[in-house]
Amino acid sequence: MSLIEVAKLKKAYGDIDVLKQISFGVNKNDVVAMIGPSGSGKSTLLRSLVHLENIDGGSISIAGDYLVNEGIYAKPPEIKKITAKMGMVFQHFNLFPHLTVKENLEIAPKMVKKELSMVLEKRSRELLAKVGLENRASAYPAKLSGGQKQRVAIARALMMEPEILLFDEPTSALDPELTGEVLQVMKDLAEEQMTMIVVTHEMGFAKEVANKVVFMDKGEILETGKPNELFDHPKNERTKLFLQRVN
Amino acid sequence: MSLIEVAKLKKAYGDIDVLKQISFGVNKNDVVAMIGPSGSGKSTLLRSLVHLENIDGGSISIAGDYLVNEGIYAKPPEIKKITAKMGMVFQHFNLFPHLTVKENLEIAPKMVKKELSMVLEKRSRELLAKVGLENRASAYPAKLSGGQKQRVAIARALMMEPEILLFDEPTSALDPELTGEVLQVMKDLAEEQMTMIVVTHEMGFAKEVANKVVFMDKGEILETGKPNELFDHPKNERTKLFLQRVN
Amino acid sequence: MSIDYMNTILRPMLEGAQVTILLFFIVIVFSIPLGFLLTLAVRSSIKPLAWIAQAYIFVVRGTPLLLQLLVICFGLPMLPGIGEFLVLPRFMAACIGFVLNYAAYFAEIFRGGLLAIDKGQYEAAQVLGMNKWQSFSRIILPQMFRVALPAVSNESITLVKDTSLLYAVAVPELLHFAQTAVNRDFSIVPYFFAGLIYLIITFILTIVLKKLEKRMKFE
Amino acid sequence: MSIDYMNTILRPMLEGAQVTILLFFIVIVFSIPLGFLLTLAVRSSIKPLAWIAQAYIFVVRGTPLLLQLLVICFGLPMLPGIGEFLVLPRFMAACIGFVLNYAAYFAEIFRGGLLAIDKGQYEAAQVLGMNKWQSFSRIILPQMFRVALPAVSNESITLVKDTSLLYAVAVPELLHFAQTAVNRDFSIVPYFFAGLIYLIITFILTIVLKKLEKRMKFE
Amino acid sequence: SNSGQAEDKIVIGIDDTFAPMGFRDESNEIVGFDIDLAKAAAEKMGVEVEFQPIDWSTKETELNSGRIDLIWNGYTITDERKEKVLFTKPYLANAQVIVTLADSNITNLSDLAGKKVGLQGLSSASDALNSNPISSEVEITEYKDNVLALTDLKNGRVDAVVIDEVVIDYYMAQEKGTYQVVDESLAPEEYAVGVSKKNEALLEKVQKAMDEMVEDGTAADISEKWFGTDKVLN
Ligand SMILES: Nc1ncnc2c1ncn2[C@@H]1O[C@H](COP(=O)(O)OP(=O)(O)OP(=O)(O)O)[C@@H](O)[C@H]1O
Ligand SMILES: Nc1ncnc2c1ncn2[C@@H]1O[C@H](COP(=O)(O)OP(=O)(O)OP(=O)(O)O)[C@@H](O)[C@H]1O
Ligand SMILES: [Mg+2]
Ligand SMILES: [Mg+2]
Repeated sequence: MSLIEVAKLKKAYGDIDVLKQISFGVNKNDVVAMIGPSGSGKSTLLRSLVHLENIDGGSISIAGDYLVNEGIYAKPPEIKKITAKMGMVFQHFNLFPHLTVKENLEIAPKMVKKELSMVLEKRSRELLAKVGLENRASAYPAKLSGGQKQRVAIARALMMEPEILLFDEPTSALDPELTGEVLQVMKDLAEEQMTMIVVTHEMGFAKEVANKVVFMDKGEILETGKPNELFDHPKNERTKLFLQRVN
Repeated sequence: MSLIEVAKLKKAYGDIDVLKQISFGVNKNDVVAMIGPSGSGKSTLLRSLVHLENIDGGSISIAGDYLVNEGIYAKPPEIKKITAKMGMVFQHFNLFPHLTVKENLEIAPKMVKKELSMVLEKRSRELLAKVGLENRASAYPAKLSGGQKQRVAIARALMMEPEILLFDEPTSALDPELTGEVLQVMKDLAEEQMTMIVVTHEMGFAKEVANKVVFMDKGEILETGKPNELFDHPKNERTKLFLQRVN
Repeated sequence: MSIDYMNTILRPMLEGAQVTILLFFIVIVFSIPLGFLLTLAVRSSIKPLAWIAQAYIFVVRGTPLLLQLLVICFGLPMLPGIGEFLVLPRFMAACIGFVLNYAAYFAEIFRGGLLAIDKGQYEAAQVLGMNKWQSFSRIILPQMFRVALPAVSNESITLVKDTSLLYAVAVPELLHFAQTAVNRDFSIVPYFFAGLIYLIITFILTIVLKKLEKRMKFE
Repeated sequence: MSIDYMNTILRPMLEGAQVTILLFFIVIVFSIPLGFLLTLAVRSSIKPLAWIAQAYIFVVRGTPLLLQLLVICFGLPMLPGIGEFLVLPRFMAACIGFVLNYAAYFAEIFRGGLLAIDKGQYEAAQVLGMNKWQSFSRIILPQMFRVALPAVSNESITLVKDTSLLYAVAVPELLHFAQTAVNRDFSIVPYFFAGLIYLIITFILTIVLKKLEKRMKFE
Repeated sequence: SNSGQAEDKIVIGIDDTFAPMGFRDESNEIVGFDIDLAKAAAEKMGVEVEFQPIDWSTKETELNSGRIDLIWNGYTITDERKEKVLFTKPYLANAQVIVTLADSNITNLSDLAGKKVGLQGLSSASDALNSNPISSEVEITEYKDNVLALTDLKNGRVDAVVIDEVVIDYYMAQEKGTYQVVDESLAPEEYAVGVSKKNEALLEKVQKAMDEMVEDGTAADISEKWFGTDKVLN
């Protein structure tokens, strides 16, 4: 059974169908790259998984539990338990500006899981080391570069020990020189077998790291495949057009 | 004799030498592409030509008249007459937000040259047609896209009928989809034999349109040449490195 | 409550409101240009002028308007020697006090407005050949006013309410007449009418200013 | 001017300044939380509550504080029936008037502060599993206060000067004693001392608030 | 007048909450004993008169500044004031009395000890109370005008008010049964018209008009109208 199972997911804003009966699955240890033109619904799909958006129909199940089953959402405590399995990294980092890097990492597990300070300190130190920022623990976000901020955001998501990590264009707000360091951290995570869904415009990353590419347009998944297949021999006309334009 | 002649130009901010004894010339109908890493002094050089910066030493002459001769500036009315031969287009357009497109074009010639409204209206209509914006004459800048703004800025500079047009990264504040329309207008100008100096990161444009490329680094001109020569067979090590990085 | 009674208490209050409105317009008309001159003085390259302007703004903004009114109305005439030439008609003294006070506030607002204008605007004007005065009057000033307008609006609404301080220098206005009626009739109703009149004035002013702000949006 | 004379006129004024300062602290302590509750009421999903809060803010901000003080101090006791239970000690009445007034202003400031906080902050907190109360108290509130602080500072300085309105409800404060001395001695000097005391208070307050703002910058 | 107006006009400073000497009637007109007296005097002097309501606490300042020519509104002669202004001869006898609510148990001066007493700020009531030893034992609140002080007496914020006898007589006639006056009064005093020290000529003119009005009975008529008896001093 897939770790994430989405079936006939529907979402509309007023008259506009943003997601039209989308179905797909993600297996454990998959790294899924989600590509497609602006407005195709990639962010909405990702946000629906963590319940930042309410969907209008269809089902989402995570690790076997239904977050929403044929349009009916689970009870709030259940929802909480299910979404806790996922972490999310945003395009604009969304670090808490009034907290230091260390506090940014520790506040959620401290308040939500009531974990001990000692445990949290050890974990935050390890994770900051992992993203190469062990020496910035006491800095405020305002003092970090974009790339550093995004690496802190990744570490913060990891502090909650999620099984799945979602990324919504993690590098598109960064200067080109700074995307490298963030992509490196994501590569490391992929190598450690973290299950990830990454909405991205970085075709290089999609080719190198993902084991599955999903192409979306106008609220539909038009094509899914292994990176080489999809990039080198796209079957769908719109996929072809899109790949031409971005290259 | 060159249209622009720069000799031993020196400029420092405090202890930092931003321009170190720079010399170069631009002939009539030249299209010069100026490239180089951030902070190398490209903008400062351009701004010195139109007297937005005061230089500390050296000479600048435009069409045979000294703007500054061995560190001594000409008298203010003289300076005005000389700089009037140049128009400048900025990275951030710097349109006047409280004036319509038409007013943006006409205000300077009306106030500075006291030209007649009738004459100005004809010229602004022609220039807007030239940059493909004849139907936006009465719009305010806030209602224009970035590419449209930059085209208005070019038309505004042309209203003063300059002999030379300077561009400081005219497309780098634009979304990639919008750079094309601005580059097209610049190509058209090049074909009409306008003398231009263009600071740019658009290597494509530099290759296609420029007849001369200048590579600057750390306040010095390291290499000058025809586009094919400089891009395909750079002589200087730093030029090579820079070209590798941007491609 | 009879129509007659309403008429009795409203008539003097509406007369008082005329004073309020008159003062409002006088202060706006004089303090905005004066405030602008103060801004120029603060930014002036003549250092002593800039210092004096700054000190003036500091003192005016740091002390109550009420005190300033008392000083101008009753304090100045006590100055030895020149005092007797400084005895202004009460309403004029109040106007001068308000204008001098509001000018300092407007000066701060305009200073902020100028700071908000991009350096590129000055540079574009210069490269197009405009001289200092041309670029200031045609490019910078209109933008500064647009940026400053919301703050100016806020300040004008405060001004409407501040006119109630007139009663301290014995210029009978809206509030004074309300209080006279309250004391005479031993009823709180006149206060409510006064409040209503203030609300109507500030409400109308708010609408007018919002309209103006919309028109100045350049879109 | 003799030391003795200075002593004579300064002593009561400094006593009056104590009242000023006391009022200042009382108003700050009570009106900031009350203003915050008002902000919550305005944003509440219970529509009638939101409307009442909005109407309250509109009325308070649209009428002079002076009028509000007069109503609370002298108007409420005139209400038929319940009036006799509304006779508050004068200073307390003044405090209530100031608190109710300033709460409305602070409410508007906080509302603006909340609007300035990026939606992404709420989303990040939610995705990290925090509940509404946790994310509001630990993530949103601290940022809101930081954003609102400059406006709160401005408002507190206005408050210092507004304390001079106490004299209208017969609570003797700084300005009242200055005026007594001016009348008695036929000299403008006490006004200057009063101005000086106000300047010192606002100056110290400005410095303290700037320090606070710096500390809240999170850099 | 140095108040900028023409020579044939005098400006009289009044407290328009000081019934029955000068106050506003139901139609907001300024009326009162002093108003009528001043109008009659002006007629005799052949000048126009304008009544300027002022904040009573700034009256001498107003006079000194020249914005008003006369203070004429139950203005008590005191030694302190004599140093600052010129007075006409007194025209009315008055006393500063202590007023309480009708059911109060304050019956003499010494009962005031430990009580709250209200009065109009910077008035002769204040002088009268301060020159009495009891002042050190009471808590004094200064109001902007008499009416506010009386209002607060009714509100219960003060236990007694020190006020001009003529004024409280008027109010007690208006509102019977509300107030009572303590038998023991603080100080007898007299009202006169105040003139700027710089303007002796005006003082003479006013005095002359006053004398005439006393002679020909105009003053007595006005007194009958407002007090029911002839209280004018001669
Ligand atoms: N709150 C909203 N209200 C109305 N329409 C919305 C809202 N959020 C998103 N949309 C619309 O839904 C569609 C899908 O948006 P979405 O952000 O999911 O696209 P996307 O693929 O992430 O695009 P991008 O690459 O620009 O981020 C768009 O047409 C967008 O305009
Ligand atoms: N006003 C100034 N004060 C101090 N240093 C300055 C100032 N303006 C520019 N500099 C410095 O001068 C150097 C050259 O700046 P300049 O803007 O000319 O570079 P550039 O080649 O245009 O770079 P970019 O590609 O980033 O625009 C830089 O090191 C810059 O920091
Ligand atoms: Mg998106
Ligand atoms: Mg540059």
